[in-house]
Amino acid sequence: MKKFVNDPRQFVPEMLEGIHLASDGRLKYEPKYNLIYRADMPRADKVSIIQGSGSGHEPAHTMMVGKGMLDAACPGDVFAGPPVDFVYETSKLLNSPKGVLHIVNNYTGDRLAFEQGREMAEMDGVRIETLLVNDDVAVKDSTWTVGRRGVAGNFFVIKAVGAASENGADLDELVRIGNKVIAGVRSLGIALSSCTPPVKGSPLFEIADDEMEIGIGIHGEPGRQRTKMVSANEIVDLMLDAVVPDLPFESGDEVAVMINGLGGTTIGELYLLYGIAHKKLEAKGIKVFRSYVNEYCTSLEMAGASLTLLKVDDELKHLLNEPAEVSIRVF
Amino acid sequence: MKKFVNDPRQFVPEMLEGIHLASDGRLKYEPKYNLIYRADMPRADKVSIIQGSGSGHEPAHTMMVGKGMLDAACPGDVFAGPPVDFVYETSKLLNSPKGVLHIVNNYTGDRLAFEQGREMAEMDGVRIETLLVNDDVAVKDSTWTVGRRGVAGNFFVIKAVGAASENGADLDELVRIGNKVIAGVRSLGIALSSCTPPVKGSPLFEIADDEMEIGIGIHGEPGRQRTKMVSANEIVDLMLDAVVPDLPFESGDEVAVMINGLGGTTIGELYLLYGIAHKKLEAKGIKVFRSYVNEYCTSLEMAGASLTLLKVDDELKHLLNEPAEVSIRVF
Amino acid sequence: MTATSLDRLDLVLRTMAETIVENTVYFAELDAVVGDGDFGYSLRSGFEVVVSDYDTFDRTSAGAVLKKIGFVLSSKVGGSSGPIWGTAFLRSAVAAGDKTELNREDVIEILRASVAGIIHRGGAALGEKTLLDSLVPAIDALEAGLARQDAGPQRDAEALQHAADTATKAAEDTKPMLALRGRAAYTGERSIGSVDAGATAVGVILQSISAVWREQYG
Amino acid sequence: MTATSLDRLDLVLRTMAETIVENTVYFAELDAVVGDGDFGYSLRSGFEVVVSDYDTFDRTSAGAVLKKIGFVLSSKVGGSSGPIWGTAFLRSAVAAGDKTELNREDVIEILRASVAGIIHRGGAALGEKTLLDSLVPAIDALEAGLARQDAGPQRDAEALQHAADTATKAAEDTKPMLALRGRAAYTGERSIGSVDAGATAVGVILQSISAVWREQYG
Ligand SMILES: Nc1ncnc2c1ncn2[C@@H]1O[C@H](COP(=O)(O)OP(=O)(O)O)[C@@H](O)[C@H]1O
Ligand SMILES: Nc1ncnc2c1ncn2[C@@H]1O[C@H](COP(=O)(O)OP(=O)(O)O)[C@@H](O)[C@H]1O
Ligand SMILES: [Mg+2]
Ligand SMILES: [Mg+2]
Ligand SMILES: [Mg+2]
Ligand SMILES: [Mg+2]
Repeated sequence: MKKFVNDPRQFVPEMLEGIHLASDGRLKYEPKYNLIYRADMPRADKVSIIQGSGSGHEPAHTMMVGKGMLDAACPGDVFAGPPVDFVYETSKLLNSPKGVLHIVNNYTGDRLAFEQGREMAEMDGVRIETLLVNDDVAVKDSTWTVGRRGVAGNFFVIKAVGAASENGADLDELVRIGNKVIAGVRSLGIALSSCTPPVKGSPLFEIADDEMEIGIGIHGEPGRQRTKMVSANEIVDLMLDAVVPDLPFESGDEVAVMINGLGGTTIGELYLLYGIAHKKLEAKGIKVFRSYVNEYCTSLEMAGASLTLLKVDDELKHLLNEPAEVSIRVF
Repeated sequence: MKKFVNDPRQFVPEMLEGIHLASDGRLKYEPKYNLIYRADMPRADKVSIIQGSGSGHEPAHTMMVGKGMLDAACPGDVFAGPPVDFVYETSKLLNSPKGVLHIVNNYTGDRLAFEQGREMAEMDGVRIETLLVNDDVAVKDSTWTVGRRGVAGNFFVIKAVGAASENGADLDELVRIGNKVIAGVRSLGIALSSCTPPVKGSPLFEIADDEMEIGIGIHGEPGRQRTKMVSANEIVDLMLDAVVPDLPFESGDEVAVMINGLGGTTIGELYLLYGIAHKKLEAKGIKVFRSYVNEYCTSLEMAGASLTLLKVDDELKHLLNEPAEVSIRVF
Repeated sequence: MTATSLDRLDLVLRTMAETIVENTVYFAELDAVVGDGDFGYSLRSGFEVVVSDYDTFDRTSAGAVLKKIGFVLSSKVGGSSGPIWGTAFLRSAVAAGDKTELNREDVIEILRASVAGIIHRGGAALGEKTLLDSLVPAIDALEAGLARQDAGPQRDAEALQHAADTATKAAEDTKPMLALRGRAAYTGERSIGSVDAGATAVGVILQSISAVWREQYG
Repeated sequence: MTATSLDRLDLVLRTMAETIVENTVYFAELDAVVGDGDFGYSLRSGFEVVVSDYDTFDRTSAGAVLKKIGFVLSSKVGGSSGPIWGTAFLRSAVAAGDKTELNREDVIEILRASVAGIIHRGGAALGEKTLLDSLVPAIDALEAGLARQDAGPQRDAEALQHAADTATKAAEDTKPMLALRGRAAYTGERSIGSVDAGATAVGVILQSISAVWREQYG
């Protein structure tokens, strides 16, 4: 296993401690619940925004805690949603008179933990609302009862409600804004390689040297289809052909475009994909409002990328343009 | 080859076009010289700061072009310094009455191209100074005539002179500041895997599943030593034992600490390494002024990480804290 | 000295926990085929605490010990399995209440309560390729076995073995099913052809319990 | 019709360029052993343009065509090889000047000028495991061969073959050397035991030129 790790079972706690120590006091760490939270939260005048989800998707979500983004994240182990207790205790710890907002990626494990955790915290008098993110078009809503998965589009939900909440929006307003983002965001991911959870110590699945997996889930769940590798141009076509008609995004629309790296793909390749996508979108009459090219939601060191489009209006444009502070930064 | 690529020989141009298109007009692209430069440069009241170097180290250096950082970058192909012409033409195009600053990583290819390009541009009346970055302690200065290599510490040189130049510093002042950073910055890198240049299509070198390369160069040049993989704690010890005594960094010093990913290592692992390094430094009485945990200077998708320490004084602290704008961003 | 019901419950619960810990990698590998490979590790996070701390648990009643396990799972187990198995134990604790002696009907009632908890929490129906697909037929088999009037002194052990075999068989029968729950559901058609991890785990656990029971109580 | 000096120069330069393009991967692999593996690809970026555009180059004098190649290399070849090979051609162009006939002494003078250019640009000395370690002995061998008074009509071809063989041998002799220049230098002791990529390339190029020369001019 080509990883920097001590005891694999301490991987998540040791990573969280690093985030804490790197934050220069801006983030607190509660090891009991894998909890990273803003040192200046909870506050009586601001809704607390909490994300759970599994680890192994970094920078999502523990490195997205900060002013204008998440107030807390309490991830489970690598690729496992958090235990119910983490959700319950985090909700209580971050309780605010303005309420608590749970942002949950639509995976069974995350949903179940957040539903049960919410029930328990509500019994203790915490006011909670939930946003279910489900941007992955690889999974069809109608066929599977669990519905579409939440993947990299999650970033836009966090960014929009994080900014609005910083500006004083109340819980209902955040739910409205969050659901607007969710209604307008769509993603598709393509994997070129597998990945190795530290505790497992071997790759999650096998994939031949000349193969790729279309519609991969962010935990290595197989996607829609496995095919031969094709050129970057063709891959962008595959992504756009899946994502654009789904909403649909139409000529005249303005969009935020994200090329998200799954972990093992170079930023150079992500920009290459972005350039292709940008030109193809403009050719369809879809105007790029803002670009996001980086790792946002990874599957450990998996080689691959996802494309996310978010339809924006003036309100969302304003919120996306607002400043924010997170661990993951260049300067 | 698990890469998003069309024609491998067009990898660099297509990546650069993506950077250009993602910049929303802030960066211009001149394909003839692989040149990415600020749309608002050159300016009569600001020194132009140029970096060459090879490609394959992204975000270094084309994605580090922006306000408060580089004004231009004209990389060569993957892992090859730029042709002389790129340096010459870029220096002329970015010419300013306040002069031009070349930032060169101390590799033979880069040095030669920048020396010859500078000679040629000076004959055309461009005023040029050069900063040679050589932070890699893996290579001993005395033994090899080429001297120590420039690696991830380059970021701090760019950040400091970029900020100073934005505040109006003249060429001599930038040379002084740049050399202060160079005098106080030291790095060591460790690779866990090889990497595959797109044109080559196969890994640069072989490395067994349980081996690591200590003191790797950023182009896959073998390092000081190849050993069995050890734990993250031991790896941080190896890094600190090489870097700390080199300057030396001493109890009472304040430092900027960078854990730089070489491309294929997850940000989670980088934070894990950071946490360990932070604690060990504080135990030595060395105070962390600011943390940098991300990819700054990669070797394509190589798994691995480097540690960089920069000794800071009030002037450098101020310059590091100044704002900057680059392609590579989260928001 | 004959074993009390609580002794027997201890044996069952310890065996269950030990079996899960021993099969961590196997269970994870089953989940990796069409799911995300965390199942075994997730369960271990909780059940290894059950193994190591069992002696410290409040065992004044069947309900007390089941509840404690439910709490441990809620605080340690992530993924879908945390809420599902946690709720199963919490519901069975309610059904067991403060009983210190469990008759055969009590056992079935407790097991049915755990199934109701799983359904409440996860919303799955039979045939959706989940652990319910082996757990429910196994409980049916146990109930039928325990109710046999013609049985000799080995009735319990035989019923347990019958339940375990039913679970093992039922787990095999999840192969042709299309996964409609958990992460395996995302693979659609591709989930067909391999067994469900949860259903298989139920079979493995019951086989262990049956073997240990036979050894202890013949 | 006998070939002019410029025809012969064309043949030599085209053959050199074609040989480099054909050996791209081989040269890169040599560089990957202790260097960074870009050598063959870097050279190709320039010499493939020499191959494809040669007919359009100004060939009114030896100096003109050498200068043009120097410019192409400066604008296309990255890595250490761009400045090194570029400077070599630019210096040889100056030495050749506007000559259209080259005698044997001119050829040696032009080659010596290229060596001076390489040393000026790269600062290497003999024995530092660079292309100089095969190029310089090869030029010495060529000079000696061309100067032999006892030679028959094949004197040029024989001298060229002698130079090529000297380069091939000299490239082999770089094996025990410690690399002190270019990226290979960073590997220190580990550079010992494999040939230098640049020195080997010189041998390969000269062997090609010698073969083609013999075929054309016997
Ligand atoms: N909604 C559900 N209801 C009941 N059992 C389920 C449900 N979803 C998944 N399971 C069971 O859980 C097992 C997988 O558990 P685990 O890997 O922890 O969950 P996840 O799917 O979140 O990765 C499956 O094999 C299946 O038996
Ligand atoms: N300073 C130098 N002077 C002369 N030749 C050199 C020098 N440095 C490297 N070389 C030659 O160049 C070859 C490597 O070329 P290339 O791969 O393009 O350079 P780099 O070392 O920058 O990757 C070496 O094999 C050696 O023969
Ligand atoms: Mg899971
Ligand atoms: Mg090179
Ligand atoms: Mg699973
Ligand atoms: Mg090289």
